[in-house]
Amino acid sequence: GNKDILLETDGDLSNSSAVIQEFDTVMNSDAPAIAGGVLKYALVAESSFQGIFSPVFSEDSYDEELMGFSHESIFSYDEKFQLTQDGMATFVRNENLKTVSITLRDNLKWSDGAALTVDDILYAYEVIGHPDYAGSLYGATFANIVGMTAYHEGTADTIVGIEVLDDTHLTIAFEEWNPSLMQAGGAVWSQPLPRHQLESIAVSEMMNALQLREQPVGTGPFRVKTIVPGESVLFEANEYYWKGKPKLDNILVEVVGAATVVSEMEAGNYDIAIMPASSYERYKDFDNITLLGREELATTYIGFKLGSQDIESGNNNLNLSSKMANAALRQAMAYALDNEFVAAVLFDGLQQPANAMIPPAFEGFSENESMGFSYDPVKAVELLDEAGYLDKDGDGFRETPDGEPLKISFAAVAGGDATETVVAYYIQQWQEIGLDVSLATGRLIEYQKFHDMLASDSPAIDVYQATWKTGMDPNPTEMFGRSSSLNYTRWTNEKNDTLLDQINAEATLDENARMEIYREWQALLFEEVPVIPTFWRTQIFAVNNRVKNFNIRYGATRGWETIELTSEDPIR
Amino acid sequence: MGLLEIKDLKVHYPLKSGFLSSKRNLAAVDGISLSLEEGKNYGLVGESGSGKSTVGRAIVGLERITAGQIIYEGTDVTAAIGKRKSAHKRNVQMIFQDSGASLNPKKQIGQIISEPLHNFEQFSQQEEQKRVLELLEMVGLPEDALRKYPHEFTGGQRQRIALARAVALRPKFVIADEPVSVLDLSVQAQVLNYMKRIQEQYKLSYLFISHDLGVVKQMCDELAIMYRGRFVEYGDRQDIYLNPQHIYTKRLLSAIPNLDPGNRELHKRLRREIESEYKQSMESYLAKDGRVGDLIPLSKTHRIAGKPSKGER
Amino acid sequence: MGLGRPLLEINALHTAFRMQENYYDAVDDVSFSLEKNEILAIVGESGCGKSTLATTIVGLHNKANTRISGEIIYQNLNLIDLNEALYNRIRGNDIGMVFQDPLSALNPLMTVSEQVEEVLLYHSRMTKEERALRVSELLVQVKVEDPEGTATRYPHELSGEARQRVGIAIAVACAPPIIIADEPTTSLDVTVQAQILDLLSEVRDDTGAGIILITHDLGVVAEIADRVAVMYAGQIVETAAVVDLFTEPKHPYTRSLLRSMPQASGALESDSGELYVIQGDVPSLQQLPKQGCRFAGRIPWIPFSAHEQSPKMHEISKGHFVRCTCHESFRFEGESE
Amino acid sequence: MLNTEEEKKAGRMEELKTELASIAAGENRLGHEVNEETKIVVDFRGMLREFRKDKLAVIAFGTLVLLLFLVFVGSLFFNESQVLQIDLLNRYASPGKSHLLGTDEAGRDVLGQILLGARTSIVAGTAVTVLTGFIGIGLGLLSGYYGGVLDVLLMRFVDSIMFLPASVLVLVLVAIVSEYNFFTFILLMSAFSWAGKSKVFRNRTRVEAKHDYVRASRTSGTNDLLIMAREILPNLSSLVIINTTMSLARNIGMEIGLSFLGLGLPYSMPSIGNLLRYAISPTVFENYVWVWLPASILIFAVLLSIIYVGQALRRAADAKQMQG
Amino acid sequence: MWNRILRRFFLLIPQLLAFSLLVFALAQWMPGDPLTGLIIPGMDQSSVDAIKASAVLDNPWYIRYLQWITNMLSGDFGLSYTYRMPVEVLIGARIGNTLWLAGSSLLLSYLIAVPLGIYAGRFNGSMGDKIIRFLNNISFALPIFVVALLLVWLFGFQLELFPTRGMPLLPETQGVFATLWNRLNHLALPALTFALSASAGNIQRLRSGIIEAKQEDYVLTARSKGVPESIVYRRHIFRNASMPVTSLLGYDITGFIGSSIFIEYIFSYPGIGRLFISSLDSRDFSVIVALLLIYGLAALIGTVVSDIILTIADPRVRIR
Ligand SMILES: Nc1ncnc2c1ncn2[C@@H]1O[C@H](COP(=O)(O)OP(=O)(O)OP(=O)(O)O)[C@@H](O)[C@H]1O
Ligand SMILES: Nc1ncnc2c1ncn2[C@@H]1O[C@H](COP(=O)(O)OP(=O)(O)OP(=O)(O)O)[C@@H](O)[C@H]1O
Ligand SMILES: [Mg+2]
Ligand SMILES: [Mg+2]
Ligand code: NI
Repeated sequence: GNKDILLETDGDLSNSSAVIQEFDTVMNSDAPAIAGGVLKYALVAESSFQGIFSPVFSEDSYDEELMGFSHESIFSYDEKFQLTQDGMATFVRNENLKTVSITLRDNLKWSDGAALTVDDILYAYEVIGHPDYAGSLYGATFANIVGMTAYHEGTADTIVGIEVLDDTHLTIAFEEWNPSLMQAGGAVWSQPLPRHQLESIAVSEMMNALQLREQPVGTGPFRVKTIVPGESVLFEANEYYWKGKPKLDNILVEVVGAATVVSEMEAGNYDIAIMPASSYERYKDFDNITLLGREELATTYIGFKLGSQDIESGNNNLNLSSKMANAALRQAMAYALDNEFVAAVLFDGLQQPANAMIPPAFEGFSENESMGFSYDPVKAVELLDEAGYLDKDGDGFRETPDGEPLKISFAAVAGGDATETVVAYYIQQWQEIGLDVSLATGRLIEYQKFHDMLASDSPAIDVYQATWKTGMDPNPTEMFGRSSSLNYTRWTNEKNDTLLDQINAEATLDENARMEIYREWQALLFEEVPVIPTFWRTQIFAVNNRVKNFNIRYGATRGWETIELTSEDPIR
Repeated sequence: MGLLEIKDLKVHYPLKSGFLSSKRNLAAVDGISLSLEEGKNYGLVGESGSGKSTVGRAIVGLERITAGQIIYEGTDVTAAIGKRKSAHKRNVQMIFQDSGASLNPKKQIGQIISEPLHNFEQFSQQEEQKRVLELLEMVGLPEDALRKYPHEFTGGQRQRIALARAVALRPKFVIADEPVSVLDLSVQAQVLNYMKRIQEQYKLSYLFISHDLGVVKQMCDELAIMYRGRFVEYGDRQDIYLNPQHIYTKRLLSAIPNLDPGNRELHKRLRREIESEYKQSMESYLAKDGRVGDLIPLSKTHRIAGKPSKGER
Repeated sequence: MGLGRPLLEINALHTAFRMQENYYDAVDDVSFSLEKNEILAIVGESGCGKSTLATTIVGLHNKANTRISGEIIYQNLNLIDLNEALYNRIRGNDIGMVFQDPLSALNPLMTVSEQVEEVLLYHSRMTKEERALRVSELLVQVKVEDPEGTATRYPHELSGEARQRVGIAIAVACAPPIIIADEPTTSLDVTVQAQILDLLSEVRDDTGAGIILITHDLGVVAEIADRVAVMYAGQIVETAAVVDLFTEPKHPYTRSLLRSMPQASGALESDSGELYVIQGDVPSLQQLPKQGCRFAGRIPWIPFSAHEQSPKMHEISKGHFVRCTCHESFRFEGESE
Repeated sequence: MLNTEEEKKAGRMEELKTELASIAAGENRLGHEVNEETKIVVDFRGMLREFRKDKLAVIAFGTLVLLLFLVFVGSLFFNESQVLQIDLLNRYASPGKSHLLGTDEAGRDVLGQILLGARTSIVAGTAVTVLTGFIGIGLGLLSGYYGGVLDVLLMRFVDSIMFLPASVLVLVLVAIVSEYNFFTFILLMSAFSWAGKSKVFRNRTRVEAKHDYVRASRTSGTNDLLIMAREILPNLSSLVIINTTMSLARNIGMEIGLSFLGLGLPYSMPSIGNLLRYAISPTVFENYVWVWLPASILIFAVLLSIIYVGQALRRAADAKQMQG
Repeated sequence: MWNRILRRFFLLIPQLLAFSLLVFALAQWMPGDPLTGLIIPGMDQSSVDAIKASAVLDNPWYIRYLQWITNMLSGDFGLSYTYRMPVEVLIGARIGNTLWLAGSSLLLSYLIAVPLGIYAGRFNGSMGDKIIRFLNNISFALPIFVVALLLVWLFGFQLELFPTRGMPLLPETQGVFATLWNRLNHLALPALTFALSASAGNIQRLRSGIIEAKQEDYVLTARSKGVPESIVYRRHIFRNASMPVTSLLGYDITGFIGSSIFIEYIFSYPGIGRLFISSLDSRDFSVIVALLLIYGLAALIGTVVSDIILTIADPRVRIR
């Protein structure tokens, strides 16, 4: 199998020479399977999931986890996240014409039995590009399609660049040819939208439509049967699934708090869960479960609010007089954090200190030893002293160079793995270098609220901790683009613009050139510090031993439909 | 002109009424007039619920007066009756039925007796102490009672304490609302004796409220018989006990047990007769709405409500 | 029932309550008998043990903190020895009881008819209809106004008089040979009292029951009783036929009581002087002298030697018993020989 | 969280009692007045004497005093920032020399958190009890004594507060109040529970005010406020004591409950509720007992002894019942 | 009686009005405006304007109140901000669970309280009574969440008798019996938690009610009638003693509301209590407002039920 190499310390800090441990990504069993059965999946979360079952509208990572059962991309991809030809659809790229032609297999069906045609792919583009579209997907990638801008601005009724040939053939023309087109989850949208179900709903209403929440129609091996919004979902096998009816009868997903999931897995109450790294010590030796692991395609970081979004133009404006505007201050805050220590002590090495924004699963994108902040409080203090942040009034905290009191509000999402502890520790470390940092709103903030506060540039937040989920395409334009609404730091920079343009340019189709630009871009981040990358995480899956054929490998072509159980009840 | 004049006194209580039904009033006292002179004792007799206590309480200002006047020494005090300190207040005091309830269980006897002194007199500590001891002695209680609590006394003693409190300000008038009805015979006699003695000493008057005709006879010069908030008959002792005119009065008197078991049957027959007469003719003594009529004088002292009895003289 | 045997015979009855680990006699050496068709009045001041005596006869005391000894002979049975189940057959059926406060003695949540019927339920084999019939009969018998209406009402809807009549209806429902009425008229007006007393004597006349009437009102005694027992501090101090007692009271306590009573009937003295007062207070249960005459302390001018060491009942004339010998030398203070 | 409910129930019970009593009295043609209702008189000193005889009560009281002493003196040895100091190397350290009661998930000293948290809870609970006590008893006295329109209006108001789902409203208010600190917190916790109390005291006052000693005071010319304070209140003293001890127990519990839900006092303060929340994790519950068990025991012991003291006081009051 | 019941219902109207006004006021005070949930961050300005125009914010408060209350009455509670879906759907999916929990909790609490209360009252002073009182005090002193945690630990993880969390959705294929069993199984611990901590008050009330009733004169009357002791207890003592408990039954509903929040939180029970807490966390005000209304209504119904039960059960109140 495909083995990921991970670091694990043995808990002894002085001996930080890492012990190398390998996690399996595939779980198998020779025991005979029972027919059907119900698999119980614990969705480990502190808050509830939002429950929008549509890749076009969903913004919630828990929803994404849930859609893994019910929605499948029409393309398959390989370990390097490059699209391949053995999914529901095949494609042909024409570099000269800058087109991609998509061919669907015959007789594909939605989970409600309706025929799945290329028209549904077109429909996805039409909705995303629609002026009333309320989701967050529309951006440079979509604007890159010929005719999309006109359609988006309402001057055209159709997207001229997308041409439906017949029920199974469609061609998309692009303005620019760029590397994301080859990337899974990249520039070629791979999730059709069921026109037959949603057509009657105005695009502006769609995000709130009950159809997407209660009877979502998808292409995946399972479909939603019953749902308690935010709490649990019961999936049933989708008999129209293109690879044939899945082996399991049902999958029951329930939200389980990180605090209890370990005991629940031990007691055999659930079959599968993504475990909190911070209690690895507790569950690593349970013998009724098998642990699988893979690197998560995400980077945890600390972001600084540096400006605001102009609502009219949608452009991000850097505010040079903002509290965090001084790069020295940001650097000092970065050097004050001992993430290596946190990773080792709190996460048993299952999270590694990040020295760049691109996660290591994308090999070659962030291998630069010289980058990254390591714990250096002396340097942090020096930086602050030099920049004029001094404690003049003797209250133990530094003031701004102008002598104003400097109170920094730090915000974080509630419910992550040991977040409370990490956040409290960060604050403590910042206080140690004389910065008056406190928790914005006094407590950790619930997911939705947190994102709304960031999106609306709430003045209550100066610094925040968040996670950047790259998805399968490491392209950072969305996170750092000048006109991206998801650029929560509101950091803009000429050089950054240039580099992002290069990333999105045709020239970078060459892999080595691409890597080079990514490295350069990351070096810029290191200098400017709009964000401090903190951790790369490992996802640990605990799987009850009655589960057969479970596979978490990126690019694996076999999914939930092949999973079987070997006994009626989970093994305790 | 009496010391205390009560004119057409009415006390009505609002009744809790049912949903959507109109508000009704309960006429606990429904127009009575009394003229009380100094040095005389008055009795107020009637069955339970006839409004006797309400009259007493209205006079000392414990009830809201619906209509009528209370005139003290020639001045109308009706409006001022709720006021805390007035000559009327000071000179008209009250003793209550149940000494257990009328003495604050949380206060020492000394405090209880000195309370009115405190409010009305500007006594010094010693003067007050002296007066309290005087009062205690008057009701036959030892000095060490001062520091004790009410529950340390028997019912009779407590009632004497209440008496001491009532007369502490040397009032001209004391309203005694069934002061002995919860007491045993022997104790009752004792309290009544003290009341008499104090009356002689202080020259005060009692308005004696009771349903025990024996006690009233013992204590009072003039008495009123009450029925449904009105007077049915008014007269001196002679008039009421020896020459009752109203059938209600007669019935009341005949119902009193006779201490002569030898004549039991006779007494019983008499009572039966009056009872049947009462059943027949009580109606005719009342106005159409069941209200007792106004008092009509029979003699200088004797008055009876509504229709004079058949043997009108 | 043996000929000449009284209906109910009580011998040397003691009822003691437990208070702080000690037992105190609230009823102390009480003996008397009750004949058929007789009203026996028991008089005495508050706290002298009248109610305790009544409830002892009916067997209502909690065994856990009372101690009862002596004999209560009814139909050759000593009731004290009966177990609960047997006692339940006697209660209500053979002994009816009327209580002092008719409001609290009736269950506020049950209608009058339910409460009257309940007696019949446990002491007769009547059918439902028969019982209903009997209930209305009883209500007519005790002369409540509007018997039918009353039957369906709840106690709080009735007047005090009607309540007490219902109480009597309950007591006489099974036509028991013995009725015990504990101060049945104390909480009522005199006019009502007279009628209730009439009702009781009618019941006696109709059923021939023996009635024990407990009261503290000598007037009531004079009105209705055939025989009287005077109680003081847990003991009977004098028993006599009613006329004897009022004409020739013997025991100093009886005499004092009679003397201290203000009288409504009878002549009007021109100036009704002071009433007679018994000195001192009734001793409380815990302060009772263990030995000697219990009334001695209240007539201190009588020499100690006039009392008996342990006072016994003495028959001084037929049916007239007096406790202790002090009555022989008793004079009121200031009274000439 | 149930404190307002219990107060409500108490209030409703009292109301019911008076209602039934007034029904009985209204129709009651007994020779005596309304003050027939048996009057329970409790002599406070007698009560204390009785209390002292009650072994369990004395033990409970002793325990309570000891615990309070421990909490208040013990907490002097800690300060907030020191207690909240994170020490990742000592996560879930078991009890030992450096941390007497071990540490929590972030290596914070448990003992310090318990002591400081208990102090906060007790102070907050007491403040709420005192506040609601003053309001509830005060309004109850006024309303019950004066009766009439004032009474009707006040009681309607109290009724309309009692109908509210108080526990939920408190949570909502806690969530939306912008200025959230110790004082607003206490105000919010007090916002509803005074109502039931005032009902209890209003009804008791009404019963009390019907007694003749109050009338006697009035005829003696004593002014109304004095009558309320010096005549009636002393007669309610045992009720005050009992009611207050029980409220105190409930209020302390409620403070902990709110912080358990994460809606208590601002995060930066050590709190028992926070410690107890760790125990939701079965892992912590079973393996890191020191995090939650001492806190539970302490608070349990405090509440239990308050309850026992309250009950013993009630018993003492009952034992000293005397017919006035 | 009908008079009184009718009057009680009439009284409900101003109460409901007052309560809804209070909630409205709170809703106004809550941060955000009625548009929260409709406007999605990142939405472009024109659509924001359009939405804003559709909801008139400049009306005087009473017009807005009327609008608001008609919406609420017609079951339109607005959109949840967290879930971006109609609040009534969110609540609808959960309220059944809470009703089940309420029903079984209250039932269980009476099943515990009544026998124990009767026993302790009847045999007061006995060993059993002492034990019951001791346990009672413990349950008074233990906050409900500690009770819950102890039960989870004991029954869930030590004895492994009951599931400790949630209320899973079951595929229909498993049959009615399995569905019911699943439900009861998952209700066991939460309901027991409530019952254990709520029965304490009722046990105490019942006990003292019985002790009080035992001393009443009418009990003596009943005994003097020759009524067997067990029936004296049943017909006379217990009926009178249960009056306070019955009349407070409605307040147990309000009590349940408070407790259910803790219980659902700890047991991850997908009811409206958990929704309430998570909505408070995320400041999802449209949900909070809707739940407040529901809770308020339940509390009001509770008091009405109490009063009606009392009216039916107690003739003294019924007939005035
Ligand atoms: N505060 C009150 N509110 C309403 N009704 C009252 C009130 N006080 C007295 N009443 C009613 O007024 C009537 C007269 O009452 P009052 O107490 O004056 O009678 P009474 O003659 O003193 O009777 P008793 O002999 O029982 O003392 C009664 O029907 C009584 O029920
Ligand atoms: N259950 C009891 N426990 C302890 N002492 C009691 C009990 N019942 C009565 N006593 C006491 O026994 C004595 C006699 O009481 P009892 O009630 O028999 O007197 P009584 O003559 O009926 O008085 P009253 O005229 O007041 O009814 C009293 O001192 C009383 O305090
Ligand atoms: Mg009166
Ligand atoms: Mg008696
Ligand atoms: Ni003698």
